[in-house]
Amino acid sequence: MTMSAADTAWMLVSTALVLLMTPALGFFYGGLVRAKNTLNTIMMSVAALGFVGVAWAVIGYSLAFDPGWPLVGSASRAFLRGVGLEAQGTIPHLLFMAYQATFAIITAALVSGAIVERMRFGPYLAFITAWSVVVYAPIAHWVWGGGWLASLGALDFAGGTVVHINAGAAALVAALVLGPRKDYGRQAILPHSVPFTVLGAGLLWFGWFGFNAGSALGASPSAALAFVNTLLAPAATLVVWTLMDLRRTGKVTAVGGATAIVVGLVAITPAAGFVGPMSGLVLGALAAFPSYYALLWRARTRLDDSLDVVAAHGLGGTVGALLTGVLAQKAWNGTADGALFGNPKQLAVQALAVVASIVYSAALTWGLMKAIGAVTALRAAAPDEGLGLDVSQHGEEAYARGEGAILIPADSVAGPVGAAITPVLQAGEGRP
Amino acid sequence: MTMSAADTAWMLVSTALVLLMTPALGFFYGGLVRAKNTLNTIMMSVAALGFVGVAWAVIGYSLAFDPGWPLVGSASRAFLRGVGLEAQGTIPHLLFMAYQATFAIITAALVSGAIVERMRFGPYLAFITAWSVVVYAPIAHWVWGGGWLASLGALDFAGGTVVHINAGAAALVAALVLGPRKDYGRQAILPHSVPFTVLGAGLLWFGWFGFNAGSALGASPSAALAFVNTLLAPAATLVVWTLMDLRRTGKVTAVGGATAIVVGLVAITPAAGFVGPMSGLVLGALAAFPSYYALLWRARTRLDDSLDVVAAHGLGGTVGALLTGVLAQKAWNGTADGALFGNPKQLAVQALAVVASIVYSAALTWGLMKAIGAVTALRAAAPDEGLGLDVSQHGEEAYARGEGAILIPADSVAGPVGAAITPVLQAGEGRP
Amino acid sequence: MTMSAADTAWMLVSTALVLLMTPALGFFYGGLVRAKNTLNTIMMSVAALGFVGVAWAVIGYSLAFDPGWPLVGSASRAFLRGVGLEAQGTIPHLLFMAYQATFAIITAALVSGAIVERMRFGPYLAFITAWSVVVYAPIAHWVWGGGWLASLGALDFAGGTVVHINAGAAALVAALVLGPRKDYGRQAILPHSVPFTVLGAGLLWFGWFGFNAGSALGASPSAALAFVNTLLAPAATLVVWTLMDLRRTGKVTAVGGATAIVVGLVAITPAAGFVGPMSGLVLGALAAFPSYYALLWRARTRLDDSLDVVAAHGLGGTVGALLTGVLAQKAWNGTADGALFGNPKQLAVQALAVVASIVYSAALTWGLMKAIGAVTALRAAAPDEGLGLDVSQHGEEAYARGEGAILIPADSVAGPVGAAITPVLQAGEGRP
Amino acid sequence: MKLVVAVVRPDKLSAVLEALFHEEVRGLTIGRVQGHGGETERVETYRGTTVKMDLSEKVRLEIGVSDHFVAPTVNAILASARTGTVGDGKIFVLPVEKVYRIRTAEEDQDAVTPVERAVRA
Amino acid sequence: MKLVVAVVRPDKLSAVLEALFHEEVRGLTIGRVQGHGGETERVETYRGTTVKMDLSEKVRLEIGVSDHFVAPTVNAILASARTGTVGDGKIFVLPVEKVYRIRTAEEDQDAVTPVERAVRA
Amino acid sequence: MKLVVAVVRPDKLSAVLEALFHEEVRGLTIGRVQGHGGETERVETYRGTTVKMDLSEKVRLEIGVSDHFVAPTVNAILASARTGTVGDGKIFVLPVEKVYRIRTAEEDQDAVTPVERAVRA
Ligand SMILES: Nc1ncnc2c1ncn2[C@@H]1O[C@H](COP(=O)(O)OP(=O)(O)O)[C@@H](O)[C@H]1O
Ligand SMILES: Nc1ncnc2c1ncn2[C@@H]1O[C@H](COP(=O)(O)OP(=O)(O)O)[C@@H](O)[C@H]1O
Ligand SMILES: Nc1ncnc2c1ncn2[C@@H]1O[C@H](COP(=O)(O)OP(=O)(O)O)[C@@H](O)[C@H]1O
Repeated sequence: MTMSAADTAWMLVSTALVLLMTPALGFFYGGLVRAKNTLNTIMMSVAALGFVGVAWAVIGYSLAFDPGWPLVGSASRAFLRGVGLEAQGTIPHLLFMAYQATFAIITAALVSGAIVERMRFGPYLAFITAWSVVVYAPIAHWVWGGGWLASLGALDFAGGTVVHINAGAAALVAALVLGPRKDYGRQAILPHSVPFTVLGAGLLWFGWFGFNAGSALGASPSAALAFVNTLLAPAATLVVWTLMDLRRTGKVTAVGGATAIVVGLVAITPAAGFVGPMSGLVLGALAAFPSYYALLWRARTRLDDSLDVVAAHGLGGTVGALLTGVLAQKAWNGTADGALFGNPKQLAVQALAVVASIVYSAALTWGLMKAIGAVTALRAAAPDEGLGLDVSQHGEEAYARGEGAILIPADSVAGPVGAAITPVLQAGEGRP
Repeated sequence: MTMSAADTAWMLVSTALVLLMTPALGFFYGGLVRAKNTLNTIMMSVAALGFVGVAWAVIGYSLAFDPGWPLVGSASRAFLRGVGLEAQGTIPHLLFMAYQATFAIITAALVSGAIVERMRFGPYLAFITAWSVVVYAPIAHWVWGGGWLASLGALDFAGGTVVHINAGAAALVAALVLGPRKDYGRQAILPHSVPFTVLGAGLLWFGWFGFNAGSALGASPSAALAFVNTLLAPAATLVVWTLMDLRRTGKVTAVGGATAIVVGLVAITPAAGFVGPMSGLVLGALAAFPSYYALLWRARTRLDDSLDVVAAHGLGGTVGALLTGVLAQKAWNGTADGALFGNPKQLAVQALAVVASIVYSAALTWGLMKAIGAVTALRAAAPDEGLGLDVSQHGEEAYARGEGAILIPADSVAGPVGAAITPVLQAGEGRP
Repeated sequence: MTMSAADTAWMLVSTALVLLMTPALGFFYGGLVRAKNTLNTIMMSVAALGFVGVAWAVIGYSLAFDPGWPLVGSASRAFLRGVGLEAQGTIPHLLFMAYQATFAIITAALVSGAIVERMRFGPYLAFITAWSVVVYAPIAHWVWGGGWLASLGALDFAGGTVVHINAGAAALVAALVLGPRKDYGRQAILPHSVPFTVLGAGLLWFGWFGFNAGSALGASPSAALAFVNTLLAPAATLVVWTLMDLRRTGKVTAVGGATAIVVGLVAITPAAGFVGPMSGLVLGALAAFPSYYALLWRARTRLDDSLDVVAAHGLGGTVGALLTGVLAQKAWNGTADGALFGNPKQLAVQALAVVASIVYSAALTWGLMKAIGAVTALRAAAPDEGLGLDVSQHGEEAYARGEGAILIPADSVAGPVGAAITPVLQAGEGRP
Repeated sequence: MKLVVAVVRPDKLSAVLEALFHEEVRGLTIGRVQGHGGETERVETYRGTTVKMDLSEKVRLEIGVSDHFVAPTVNAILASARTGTVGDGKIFVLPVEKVYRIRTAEEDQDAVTPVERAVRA
Repeated sequence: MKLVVAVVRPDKLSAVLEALFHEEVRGLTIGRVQGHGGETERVETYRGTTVKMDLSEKVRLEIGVSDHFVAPTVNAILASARTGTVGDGKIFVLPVEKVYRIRTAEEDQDAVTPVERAVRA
Repeated sequence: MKLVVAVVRPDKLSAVLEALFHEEVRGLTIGRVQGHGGETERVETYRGTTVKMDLSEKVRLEIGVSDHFVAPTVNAILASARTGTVGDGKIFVLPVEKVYRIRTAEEDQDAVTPVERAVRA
């Protein structure tokens, strides 16, 4: 294929949009924790931009998108060898690599929601970096890199299995390995800034247009279809969720609204370019139910998946992946029909993709966590957890007031440069 | 016309940008209310994304954009029947529908600024949903759907009448029907987070490029013109507003600056693709005056249009719509000249469009509010208003600290699933 | 060249993205100051959108981009005379003007970081407006407007010298002329909202894709290259910075992470379209070191460059500009090689461009500050500084709670309009 | 000298301040607090977590007054802070041994007498 | 009448409240404060600025009680707020001269007796 | 035992803390409050709404001390918190009947004697 400037334009934008989703996720998550853990939670997402970003260029991309074998790519494109400005599809190959990088980044960041308010930051960095290479990259290869699920015809438009189910399974295991927060179930742990959570949800929705419609890899009608579904499905989820809230408690929670948006977005992700808009609307509406009740149920258990990655992403992604196998319509996607349109086999393939992703992700996440935990403590010490991870892990407060803060005078500036410049600076001190 | 990938790329982006404006508006508004009403105010915008979004797909789009009659479209495109990936202009029809959906959503959300801090959330949801269908859709039809104002040659590039005047008129009526907040005029009601308001204004400006330049429906020179005016007009408004603040009180308020940006954006909206850039600059500068003084005047009345939707959007939109009739220039837009360029009739048409929109919007909004008020109370009870709508309507606090919050232990997990999973979870609790 | 719709689409988006960077900068900076100076700091950025935006249309653009002389353009395009919808390159000329406007705006806003918490707002407005005309526009002309540095072959893809080094030099001088804050070095001055700073950094990164990849002026492979470098370089900086934090104190600061992102973005700016992706990664990693230590060193001096514009932008830009002269690769950019690829002369040209920009910017900034200071006091009075500039300069609080706020009753509404409307309003007061 | 400590509703604060200023009480200090009394508790829900909020927002006033000023001060508060529904708050009168004005190091009586407008900075 | 003022750890507040309610203490007022005692100080770094944080978050309770209620109140706090590590806080018992209930203008003893559920709004 | 309650300017807090630590005062509790005294009021404007702000930010210190410590404590505050312009604040000395250290249930004198570094957690 030849390069298309229009497709390039759209993919430049899409990549930027998906990149924005990671700080947005930081705010979505950051608003849900207590003030004393705000920065730690936000930095869990932001750090992925650095560590997973670099790991992707170094090796992840090659493992995911080099043809390699059915189970994994090869190292032949490590350090972006041979990834240049030549066309990959209709866009520069490097741009395709960058677009995929943003997916690897946010998937790793998603997992953090299960382990907030208690994990040490160093081990966390090691975990997500390794995870993006040994868990994310292979699953991405299976579905999008020409791997075995692609050969079977599994449909995953923008990452229901690769991103959301994968992150949900990893979150479940990570939360179990780490154990619950010490206050969990004993004390009320409330979101310290719901506006940040809503801000995050708003920016996530915005970015998700790049995520889903960008997955068409061009400014095509298929992108438009994915886009419209990304508008309608979460709208429907939000409506249904709101009505369920009204019915159950008479009160429509904002945290619920923000959650509903994310659940709707997650659910439509695998289906976005494969189903018609009315199917998208229905899919969004249906996706509200399992996640709504899963959230309620989870809070009564000892499973401290703190920010409900399993209920929102794991379950939402599963519902979306399966409904893709039901509602897909060749008339819209030119590729495959779902069960409702005469092709029940598709649903079976979808189910297989779901199960395979869960098993692989859960197993390797368990191994990784245990491996890192064998080297160093995964959890912050109990008093550090009590004090809050912002102070204990980052040496900062999110909202410092400076009262009672006593400046530690640094040693006077040493060396000839300091000596030379200090008088100048002091001379400048006078009022103008 | 044939499909254009470049136009599709730009319209995908524009639609995403306009969608972002609605949460942005939530923050613009949310910062201006008291902390105890933050979530309610933000959710008034966010809910529109769900309810109006779904209503638009179900029926609103059909009423607005089906050819139908001069006063309204028909139901023939209800449930998006026949709205597919075929070209509408140079972009997929579905994408056009989605772009228009984001306009319907934000227009409904705009109205909420007049009724914050006192309206019950259930009736509010009913109101905006119905309003988007019976008020917004017909007016959109008049101007953009081939209705009677379009036939008369009324110029409204991106929604001066359809969006802003319409929202302003509805806001005025809604505020009058609902009555003022109980503290209004008695106690100082101050914005609890001006940074949120400025954040909202910044994101609104960003999104407004999609709103105005996207209204060219393609990546054309006309889009570029609209874009440039959307940059210059609010810049000029901001400068004039700042200087007026400096002259009047010696202090340049941030709330004023954020307001000025919005006023400039509103005023240039109908003119964006019709006037030259220097006219845009002048239009923005002129638009500052009426809104500036209207804000001052309004606060002394008993009209509790709480966040000044009338002064900012109603008046700003009117000024913009009329000045479009003055400053439009065929040399720039290829369509029509304004009064200043030898075509005074255009000004008359513009005035007619303004009046018609106001009358229709005001009348139907009044009817809708009264109808809903006949079924259920529109206002929160006085103690609920005192407590704040976040707690009373949403059962949440925006900034909870958790002190004195006592966990209500949920009944132990019932049923076989709970029983089976609980031991597993407890086993996982140990430190790694 | 002929107009390209695809390039137009990308440049519309890029311009919007760069515009968003200015409010984003307001939040990045605003989070770093004390609560009592939040609005002042944010408004220092926001005001640039108005004042510099208008100045650019009036005269700045003409001085920068009219061919004119080697040192400056001419006034022939003042008030955008002759700037229309004709193609400039492959996009409408007006759009090119708008894109460049957003650069002028943010560069002026960048300087404010050095003078926060103490400068009076009126003189500040005068300063940035004049500065954008007499400092920014000429330097932009040198490099991008066909001026003498362009003739020498200096490479500056998106503004390492024009934007960052320029802003850094001006910041240094402005901070010296103004003198340190009265509490500086005596009391701990802590960031009041680190989440705002991280939010700003996230939005800056997002917008920076427009800044760097937009500087290709089209949706070309060159844009893709610039984009990818804008992803990889800050990722590498973030990783290195994090590891340095871990090594030095064992704690990874969020303020540091946000700073690292900005430093990486600054450093890659001049190089973005000139170096290969692995060079970009290395450049980002290297850029961490000088800025990291400069920040530590600066805080021990009496130089109150409050938000470290010099260390982040001045130094980061210098490192980037010089490394562009080392790492540029004709194989990637089709233009010029750097020292590492056999062209050491490029490094010398780069160094000259750096020095020239610093000297010119520093000298004229000094002159401007002194000139304004001769007319009116630059600094807020000491008690006003103590009270906070939000209240003293803007008459507002960022986070007002309304306790103890006593409404000043405005004079009753005067004139016939007021008299006529008041009864109506009072009638509407009853509950529905 | 006495210290009058009052806990009142936040939305009554303006009225209380006005009443106090009317009684020539010129110095006082307030703080935001949360109170528990007979008020109905609120229930809030955050995803699956349901909590009972036992505390309501209140404002605490602290007013140092000379002995003969105690009665007017207390009465002003009683009159202006009352709504008649549960949760109006309490007043405590505490004995004080000594009062100092930091600016002048004046003691007791003098320390709480308002300053002349003339000497203000 | 006495005023019991206690400074406790924020994460012990729930336990303290529960213990107090158990002792039939029905009225109290709390505020967020910061304390300095024997706690280890924290070091924080913001770019080049390093600071020592000498104050830790605490909660201050203020409980007006009749004389015979002092002992149970103090004991309830002592028992529920203790962790045994430095920083647990202090209790001060202050004399009170007069107490008023704002809602009814009742004084002293009556002013701190809990209201009947029936009269609530 | 006495309770010294001082209201000071926020920007003097560091100086006050330093002065107190210098006097070997090792335990104290502070809170953010707002005060009204002779300070000039501020006017703020939010769109059409103009308000007068009657309250200024202050910090309230609460220091439980043995009787012989009262004078040094008060003097330290007087010396370190003074600027000489209106608004410097007040000090109140209140009688205390009983003090407890929660960690050990020690009473009175013992309760306010600083702990040995050795026993700290
Ligand atoms: N014994 C007490 N000690 C301290 N504060 C109290 C006490 N009783 C009540 N309060 C404060 O007064 C507020 C209202 O008290 P409550 O008993 O509910 O109302 P009322 O006085 O109208 O019966 C409480 O929220 C609390 O802040
Ligand atoms: N003399 C005092 N006056 C007022 N508050 C005090 C005093 N001493 C301690 N406190 C408060 O008690 C808290 C814990 O005190 P500290 O002496 O560290 O613990 P402990 O009582 O366990 O030895 C401090 O943070 C402070 O808030
Ligand atoms: N009678 C009082 N009771 C309680 N607090 C007071 C009293 N008088 C003053 N204050 C506190 O002291 C602060 C400064 O008081 P003010 O009288 O203005 O200053 P000065 O003591 O310098 O004359 C006030 O803001 C208030 O917080």
